[in-house]
Amino acid sequence: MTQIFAPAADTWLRLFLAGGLALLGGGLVGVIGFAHSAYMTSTDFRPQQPVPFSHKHHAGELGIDCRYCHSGVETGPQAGLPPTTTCMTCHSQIWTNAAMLEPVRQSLTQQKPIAWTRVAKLPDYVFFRHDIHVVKGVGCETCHGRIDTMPLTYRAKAFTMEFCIDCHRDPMPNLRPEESITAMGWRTPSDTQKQREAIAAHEGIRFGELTHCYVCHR
Amino acid sequence: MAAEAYGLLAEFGSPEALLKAAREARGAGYRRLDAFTPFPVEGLSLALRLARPGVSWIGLIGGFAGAAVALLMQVYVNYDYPLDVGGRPVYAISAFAVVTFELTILFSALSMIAAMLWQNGLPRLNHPVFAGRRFHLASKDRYFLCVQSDDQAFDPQQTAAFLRRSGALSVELIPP
Amino acid sequence: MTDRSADVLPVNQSLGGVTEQLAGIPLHFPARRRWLATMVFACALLLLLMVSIAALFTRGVGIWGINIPVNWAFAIHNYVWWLGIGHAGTLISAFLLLTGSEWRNSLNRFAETMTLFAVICAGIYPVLHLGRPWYLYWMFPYPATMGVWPQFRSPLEWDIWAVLTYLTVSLAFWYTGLIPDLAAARDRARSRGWQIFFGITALGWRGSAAHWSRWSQAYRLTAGLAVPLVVSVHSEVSLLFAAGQIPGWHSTIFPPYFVLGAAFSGFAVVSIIAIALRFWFGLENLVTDEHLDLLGKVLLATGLMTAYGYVFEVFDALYSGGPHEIQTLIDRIAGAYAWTYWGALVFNFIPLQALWWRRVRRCGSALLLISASVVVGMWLERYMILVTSLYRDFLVSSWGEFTPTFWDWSTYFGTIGLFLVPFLLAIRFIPMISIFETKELLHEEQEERHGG
Amino acid sequence: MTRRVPPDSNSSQGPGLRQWSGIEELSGDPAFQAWVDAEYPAAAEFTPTARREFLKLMGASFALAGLTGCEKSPFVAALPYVDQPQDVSIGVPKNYATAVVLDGYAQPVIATTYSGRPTKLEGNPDHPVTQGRSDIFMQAAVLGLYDPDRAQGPTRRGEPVSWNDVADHIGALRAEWGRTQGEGLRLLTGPVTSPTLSRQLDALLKQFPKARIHTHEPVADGGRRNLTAAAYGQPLDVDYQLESCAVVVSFDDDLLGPGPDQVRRARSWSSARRRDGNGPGLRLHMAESVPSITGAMAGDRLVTEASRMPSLAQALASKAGVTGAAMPDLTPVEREWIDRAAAACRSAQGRALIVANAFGDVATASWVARTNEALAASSLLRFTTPLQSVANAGALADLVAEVTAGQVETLVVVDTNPVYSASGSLNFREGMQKIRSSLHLGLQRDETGELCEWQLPLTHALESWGDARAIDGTATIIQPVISPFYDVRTVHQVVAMMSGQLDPAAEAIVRETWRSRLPGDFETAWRQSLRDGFVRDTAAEAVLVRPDPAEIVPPFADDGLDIVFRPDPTVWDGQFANIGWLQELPKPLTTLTWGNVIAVSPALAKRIDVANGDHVKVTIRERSTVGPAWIAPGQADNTVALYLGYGRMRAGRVGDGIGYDAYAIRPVDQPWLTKGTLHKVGTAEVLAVTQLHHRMDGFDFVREVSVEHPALQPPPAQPSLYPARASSKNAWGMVIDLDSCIGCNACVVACTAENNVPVVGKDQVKIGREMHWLRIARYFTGEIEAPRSFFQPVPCMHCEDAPCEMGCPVDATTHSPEGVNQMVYNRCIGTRTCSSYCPYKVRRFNFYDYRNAPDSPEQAAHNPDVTLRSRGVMEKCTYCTQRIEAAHVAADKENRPLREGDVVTACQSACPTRAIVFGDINDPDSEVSRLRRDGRHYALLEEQGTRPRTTYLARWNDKRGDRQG
Repeated sequence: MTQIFAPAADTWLRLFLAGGLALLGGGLVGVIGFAHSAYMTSTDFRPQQPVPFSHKHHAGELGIDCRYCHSGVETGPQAGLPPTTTCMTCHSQIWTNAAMLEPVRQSLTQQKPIAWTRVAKLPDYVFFRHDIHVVKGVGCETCHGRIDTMPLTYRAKAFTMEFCIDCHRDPMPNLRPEESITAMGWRTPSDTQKQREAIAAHEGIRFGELTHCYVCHR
Repeated sequence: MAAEAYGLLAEFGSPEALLKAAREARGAGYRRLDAFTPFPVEGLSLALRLARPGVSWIGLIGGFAGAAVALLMQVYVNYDYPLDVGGRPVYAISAFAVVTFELTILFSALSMIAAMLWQNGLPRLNHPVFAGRRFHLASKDRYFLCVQSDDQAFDPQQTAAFLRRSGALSVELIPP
Repeated sequence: MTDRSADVLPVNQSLGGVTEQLAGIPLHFPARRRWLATMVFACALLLLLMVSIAALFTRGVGIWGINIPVNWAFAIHNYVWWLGIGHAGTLISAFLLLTGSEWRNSLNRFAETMTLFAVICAGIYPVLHLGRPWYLYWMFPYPATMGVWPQFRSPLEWDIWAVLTYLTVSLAFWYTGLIPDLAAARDRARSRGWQIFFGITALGWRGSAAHWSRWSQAYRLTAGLAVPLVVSVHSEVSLLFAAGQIPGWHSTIFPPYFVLGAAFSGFAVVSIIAIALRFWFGLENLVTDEHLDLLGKVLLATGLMTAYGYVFEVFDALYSGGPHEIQTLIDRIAGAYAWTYWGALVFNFIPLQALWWRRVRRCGSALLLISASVVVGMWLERYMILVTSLYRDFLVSSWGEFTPTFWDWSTYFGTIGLFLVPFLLAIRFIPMISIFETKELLHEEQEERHGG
Repeated sequence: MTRRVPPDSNSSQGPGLRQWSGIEELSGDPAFQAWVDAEYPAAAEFTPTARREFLKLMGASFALAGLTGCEKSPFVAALPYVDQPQDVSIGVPKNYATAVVLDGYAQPVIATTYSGRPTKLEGNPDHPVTQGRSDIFMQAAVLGLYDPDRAQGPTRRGEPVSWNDVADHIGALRAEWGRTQGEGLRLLTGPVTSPTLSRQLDALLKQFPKARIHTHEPVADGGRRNLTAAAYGQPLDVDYQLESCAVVVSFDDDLLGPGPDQVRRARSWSSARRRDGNGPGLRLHMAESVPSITGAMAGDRLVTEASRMPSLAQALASKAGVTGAAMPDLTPVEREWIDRAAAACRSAQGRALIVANAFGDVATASWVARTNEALAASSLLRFTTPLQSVANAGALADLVAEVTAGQVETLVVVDTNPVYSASGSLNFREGMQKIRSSLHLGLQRDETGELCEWQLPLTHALESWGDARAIDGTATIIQPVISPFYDVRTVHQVVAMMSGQLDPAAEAIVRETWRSRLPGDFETAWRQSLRDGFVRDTAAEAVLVRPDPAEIVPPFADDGLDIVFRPDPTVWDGQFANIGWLQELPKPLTTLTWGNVIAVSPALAKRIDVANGDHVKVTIRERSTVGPAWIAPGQADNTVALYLGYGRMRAGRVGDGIGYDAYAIRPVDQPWLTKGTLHKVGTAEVLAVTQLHHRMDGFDFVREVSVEHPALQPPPAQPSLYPARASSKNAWGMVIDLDSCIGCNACVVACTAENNVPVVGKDQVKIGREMHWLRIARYFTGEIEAPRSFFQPVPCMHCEDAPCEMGCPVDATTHSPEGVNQMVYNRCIGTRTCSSYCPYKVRRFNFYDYRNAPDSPEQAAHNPDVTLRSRGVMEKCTYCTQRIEAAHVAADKENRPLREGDVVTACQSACPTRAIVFGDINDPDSEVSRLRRDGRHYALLEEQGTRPRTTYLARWNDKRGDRQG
C-alpha cells in the first residue's frame, strides 16, 4: 500500500478546519455587530432635503424654540412638521428671494407641501407619544441629540428598542426641569440626583410600570 | 541511524500471535512499540504498557461546563429583562432544568470525542506506516506490530530477525 | 439459548471475506437498478416537499387545515412521529452496546443512520409550522437590539435545544463509530476518487492500539450519554402537550408513554430496514434470522409496554373523574375521530400478537408486515393524541373540527422523500453494517468454538 | 361649506369633556394628494373625482400608524400642511355629535375622527333615547361610509354623467311637469322622519299638485301602525314603559330583538330587570313561534304556532275579564302557560304589560289592547302619532297598479330599493319597463338604481347635512363629520333641484327647515343643537287612546304550515348586505354568518328528514324559493321561518349572491305570516356557523341563581405554587352580567370597529377561522323542542396565572403589572402554543394575510391607535389597551390618578343593557369591584386555577323563583 496523501495534505486539512471554525464564529459576531451598526440604525445618514434647512442656524444661532415649529409636541403624539406658512412668517420678510428658499415659496403659491424626508421615524407598531415625554421632563435633546449643531439634520440616537427600554427602566438620568425641556446642551446642576428625584416625584412618574409591552406596542 | 527509517512493521495472522510477540518485544527491552489491528484486541494496550486514556475526565469537565453555561444563560436573560410570564417565578429553576440537562450532555459528548481525536493526533492523512506494502491488511484480517526506529534498542537487522523469530509472517522496513 | 446467542453469526466465514463483502457494497455497488428506481421515487417525494414548502412560505400556514381550536395538527403530529422513529436507532446502538448484547453489531450502523435522517425530517416541522418562520432566530439567545430574549419556561424553547442537542450528539456518535470502517473502505479502495473520499473521511485512522483504547472509551461513554438523552428528548416532546391544561394532554403519564411509543415505532422501522437491506444485498450471513428473532422480541416487549400506556390513560381519566377528562375520553372512543383511536389500537397491537410465535419472528416477510402496521398505528396514535384533545376542549362553544388539506398530506409524504434520499445515498457510499464490530463478534465466536 | 365651532364655546358644556363640534374642512388641500400618491398608488383606479376625494380623505393624516403593514426604509416622505388649521393636532382624535339613520329613524352617535377620518361611532350619552348605548347597525354604519361599491358619481344607463347633465334633465322634466301639473310624476320614498325632507316633498307637491308620493318600507316597524289602527282606531307609534313593569306577557313580540327600537327597549328592560338586587325585577312570559332573543331571556316560555296567538291572546283576555272574550279551547300546555301568565299579571297589580307582535295579526293586537285596558296597564304604554308620515302617501301596491295602467311617466325613487325588496308577486321589475323616465336616488347603484335611467348617488349620513327623528321623535340635525369624497349630493340637494333650485347648498336647506322651528336666537340654538347632537324638547307628544270596541274577527285559518317572515338579524332588510362586519357577525341563536336559512322545527325536520344545510323548497301560492334548512331548537312544530335581506344581486362585491331571496315569495297581503308548503330538495350546502355545538352538556359555564338561592357557592380557596405578585396601582377587571346580556352582538361589532378586527370571508369562517376577539357563546339546555337558551360573551379572560404566556417561546405574550394579558403582534412568530394552551380558546390567528388591500377605502376606517396584524400572528382581546394607555397619558399629563370611568372598553360602551362592566378592581368603590362582591359572581372554569380577571354574574332563574313565591 502506498501513501494516498502527501505530507502537506495534513497541514492543509488542519488549516481548513481551523479556518472553518474561525469563519463560523467570526460570521456570528459580525452579523450581530452589523445589526447594531450605524448603517442598520441609520444614524450615519444625512438625507438630502428639498430645502437645505439648518437646525444649526435656526435653533442654534437664532435660538428659535423647538415648539415654534414643532407645535404639536406638547399636545399630541406627533411633534409635527411646520406648515409652510410657519416658514413664511419670517421668510416673507427676510431672504424673500433667496434661491435656496424657492421650494418654500413654490409650496405656498401652488398649495403643494414641501416633501421633507423624515429623519426620526419609528416602526408602525411602536406607539410613541411626544406629549407625555415632554410633559414628564424628557428633553428633546435626549432622543434628538444636539440638534442645534446640525447643519443637515440626522438621527442622533439609534432608535432601537434597547434605547427606549433603557430610559423606561430608569428615566432619572434623562429628567430635566420644565423650563429646560427644549434647551440644548443642558448641564445638570451640582445636586443632580436630588433634583432628578424631585422632578420624578413631582411628575409622579410610575416607575416599574413603564417597561411592559403595552406601553409602546398595541 | 534512526533517520533513515520510521521503523519495522511485522505482520501476524491472529490477535494471539500479536499479543505474544508484543510481550516478547517488551521483554526484549523494546519500548517504542505500536500495534495496528482491524478491531480492538483485548489485553493489547496492557501488553504494550499504554497509559489509561483520560478521555472520561474531559467528558466530566465538559458536562459541568455545559450545565454552568445553560444555567447562567437562563438566569441572565431573566435578570436582564424580567417579564411576568403567567405569574411564574422569574427564576423558575424547575423550568430551566430541561435545557440545562441537554447542554450538559451536548458539551460532555462533544468534548470527549474532540479529546479522543486530539489525543490520537487525528486527523492525520499522511503517516509513515501507510507506506507499508501490506499495511492495508491492518484494516482487514492481519495484525501488525511496529518497532519504531527511535527506540534505543532498534537496529534494522537484529530487530527484524527478532521479529521473525517471534512469529511474524512478514517484516518490512518503513521509510520515514 | 445461551449458545444460540453465542453465535448470532454463522462462524464458517472468514474475517477477510466479511471485510471484502461489506466494504465492497459501496466500492462495487450491487443492485444499481433497484437503487436507481427507489432513488427516483424518493426524489419525486422530495420534490413534492419542496413544492409544498414553497406554497407554505408564500401563502402561509392557512393552506393547511388547521383552525381555532385545532391550531396544531399535521406539523406537530408528524414531528412527534418522526422523532419517535429516530429514537430506536440510538437505543439499539447505544443501549445494547452498554448491555453488551453484541448481536446489535450487525444492526447499529443503519439504525443510527436512520436516526440521523428521521431527526432531520422531524426537525424541519417546528420551522414549517411557524406563522412567521423567518423570525425563527428569535428562539435563540443572542444580544438583540430589542433587548428581548427567548422565554425559557416554554416547552417549545426546550424543544429547540433538545432536538438540536439530539441531532448533534447522534451525528457525532454515528461518525465516531464510522471512522474505523471508513479506514477499512479506504484500504480496500482502488480508484483514486474513492481513496481520497474515504481517505479524508477516515481522518487517517490507523487502528493503532492507542487509537483503539481512547476510541473505545469515548465511544462507550458517549453511548452512556446518548441513552438518557433519548429519554429526555422524547419526555420533553411529551411536555409540549402535558404542559398545557387541555384535557387529554395534562397528564403525568405522558413522558414514559411517549418514550415507549417512540421506541416501539422506531424498532418497527429498524426491522423494516434490516429486512429490506439483507434482501437487497444478500446479507443473510450477517443479518440472520437470529437477528429478526431478537428484533421481534424487542418489538413485542415495547409494544406491550405501550399498550400499558393506553390502559393507564383510560384509568387515569376515570380515576381523576374530571368531567372534562371523561368528556375527552368519550370523544376518543366515540367522537368524530374515534377511527384514529381504534385504528391505533388495531394496527399497533392486533398483528403484534403474532410475534409470540418463534416461527413468525424468524420469518422476514411476516415481521415486515407487522412492523409496517405498527408504523401506521403509531402515526394514528399521534393524530389521536393531538387532534382529539384539541377539537373539543373545555368550552363547548369553542369546539371545532379539523380536516387535513392536500397540503397537509403533501408535506407529510414529502418528508418521507426527505428521509429516503439521504438514506439511499448513505447506503450507496458508506458501509451499512459495522465492519470491525462484526469482525470482533465473529472472531470471539470463532475463539469460543476453538476453546469449546 | 361646514362650520367649526370655536373651542371656547365648549366650556358651556358643564362637566364631562364632551366637545363635539362642527367638522374641520379638509378638502382642497393638495398637500396630501402627493403624499397619498406615494403611500397608496392604486388609489388611481378610482374615478377621477372619487380618487381626488379619496386622496383628500386619506392624505388628511400622516399619522396612519399601523396602516402600512411591514417596515419600510425609515426614510419616507413627510408632508406637513401648507396651512395648518387652527384646532388640528395630528394624531389626536376629535369627536363630533351627529346621527346615522336606520329605516328613517335617527341613531344618535358621537363620531370619533382622526385628522378628518371617522373611524368609530359611539352612542350619544346625552341623548334621551339611547343614553350612549348602541346596536349593531349603528356600530357598523361607519363601514358603510367606506363601502368601496358606493356609487361614486351620477350615471345615466350606466354611463358616467356630470351633475350639470342631471340638472339639465331635471330642468326638462320640470318644464313638462309644469305643463301637466305633475300628472304622471310619482315619487317612491323609503321610511322618512326627516323634517327637511317632508318639508321639501310638501313643497314639491304644492308645485305639482297632480304628482303623488308613495312609500315602500320592506320592514320598517312591521305592521305596527296597521295593528294599532285596528286595535285603537288610528295608526300609532307605541313605547313600552318597561322600567315600571313587573310582568310582561309577550305574544310572539320580539321586543328585545334588532330594529330601530332595540336600544331603548333593551335599556329599559335591563334597568327593570335589575330594579331590586335580590331577584329578577321584571319577569317575562313569552309565547313564541320562532325562537328569538326575547324568548331566550323569558323566564316562562311557551312554544306554539304563530296562528295560535289570537286564541292565546283571547284566552288571557277572558282571564283578565275582558268583555266578550270567550275562553277558546287550548292544549294543556297552553292552558298552564296562560294560567301562570294570568296569575303573574294579577299579582303584578297594574304593573303587568301585555305586548303583541309588530309582525302579528290584527285579532291578537286587538285582544291585547283590551287586556291591557282591563289590567289598567295603559300607563305602561305611551302612544304617539306616527313619525314616519309623508302627507297622504300611497302604498307600493297602488303605485304598481298605476304603473301597469300606464299612468306613470316619471318615477323618482328616493333612497329605497323596491326592485329587490318588493314582493315578488308585484312584478315591480317588469313594471319599471313601462316607465319613460326614472331616477334613482341612493348610496349605491343597486338593483333599482341599475334599472332606472338615472342613478344619482347620495351622501352617507356621516358626510351629509340633514336631519332625522329618533324613535321617540327627538330630532337630530345631522352634520357631516367628513366632506364627501365621491361626487355625490345629499338627498335634500337633489329634491331641491327637482323643486327648482339650481345648485342648492346642503347646509342651507337644513337651516331653512330649522330657522322657523328652533326657539330663541337661531344661531345659538343651531350651534347648541349641533354640539348636543339633538334638538332639545322635540320628542313626540303622547296621545291618549282607548281600544276600539269593534268586533274582532279571528284571522282565517287553514291547515298547512305557518310561513313566518322575519328581517335578518344582521343585514336587516338587505340594506346592510355589503357591510362585511355585519355579514360575518354570527346571528343570535344560530351563530350563522354569510347567509340566511329556512328555519324549521326539530319535529318538522324529522318529518321531512332534513338536517342543517339540506336544501328545502318553500312554496307560497305557486311561488317558491329554495334555501338551506336550519333546525331551530324551540321553534313551533308547524312553523317555518324565512329571513329577508339576502339573495341580493347588486349589493356589491361583499353582499352579492349570498343566501336566498325571501321577498320573491312574500305575499303582499300577508307580508309577515302566511300559509305554505315545504319540500326537501335533495341538495345541500355547508353553512358558515361559528359555533358547532350548542348543548351545555351538563357543564356549568352559565350558572343560575334563584330567589330562594340568591348566592352561588364561593369557590374553595386554591393554593398556588406561584409567588404572589405585587400589582400596580390599577388592576383591570371585567364583569359580565349574564342576566342582562341579550346576545345582541353590539359589543362584537364595536370590538371589530375599535380593534381593526379583519373580516375573513365565508370560506374561512366555514373552516373555523373567524377573527372576532369577543364571541357570544350560545347554549341550550333541556329538550330540543322547548329548550332554555343562554348567552355568554367570551372575551379574553386575562388570567392572572395564564397558561398561554407560559407557552410562548419568545415572550410575545406576557403579563402587565396591571393584570392585562398582553399580546405583542410584532414579537409573535406564530407557534400558536398560546392558543393550544388557552382553556377558553379566545385567541385568534392570522392564518393568511387578512388585511384589506393597502389602498382599499376600508383602510380609512381603521383605528390608527391599533396595529394591523400581519400574516402568521396571534391576536386577541386586549381590554382595549389603546384606551387604557390613552387614559394613562391623559391622567399623567394632569398628574392625577385614573378615575372610575376614565377607561371604557368598546364592548362596554356599546352594550345596550350595560351588561359589561370594566374597571379597576384595586379600587373597592369601583362598579366592577362591587359586582365582584355580588353573590352571583363567578369565574368561568375557575377549577382550572387560571384566576381570570374577566368574570361573570350568574343569571336569575325566574321559574324557580315563581314556584317558591
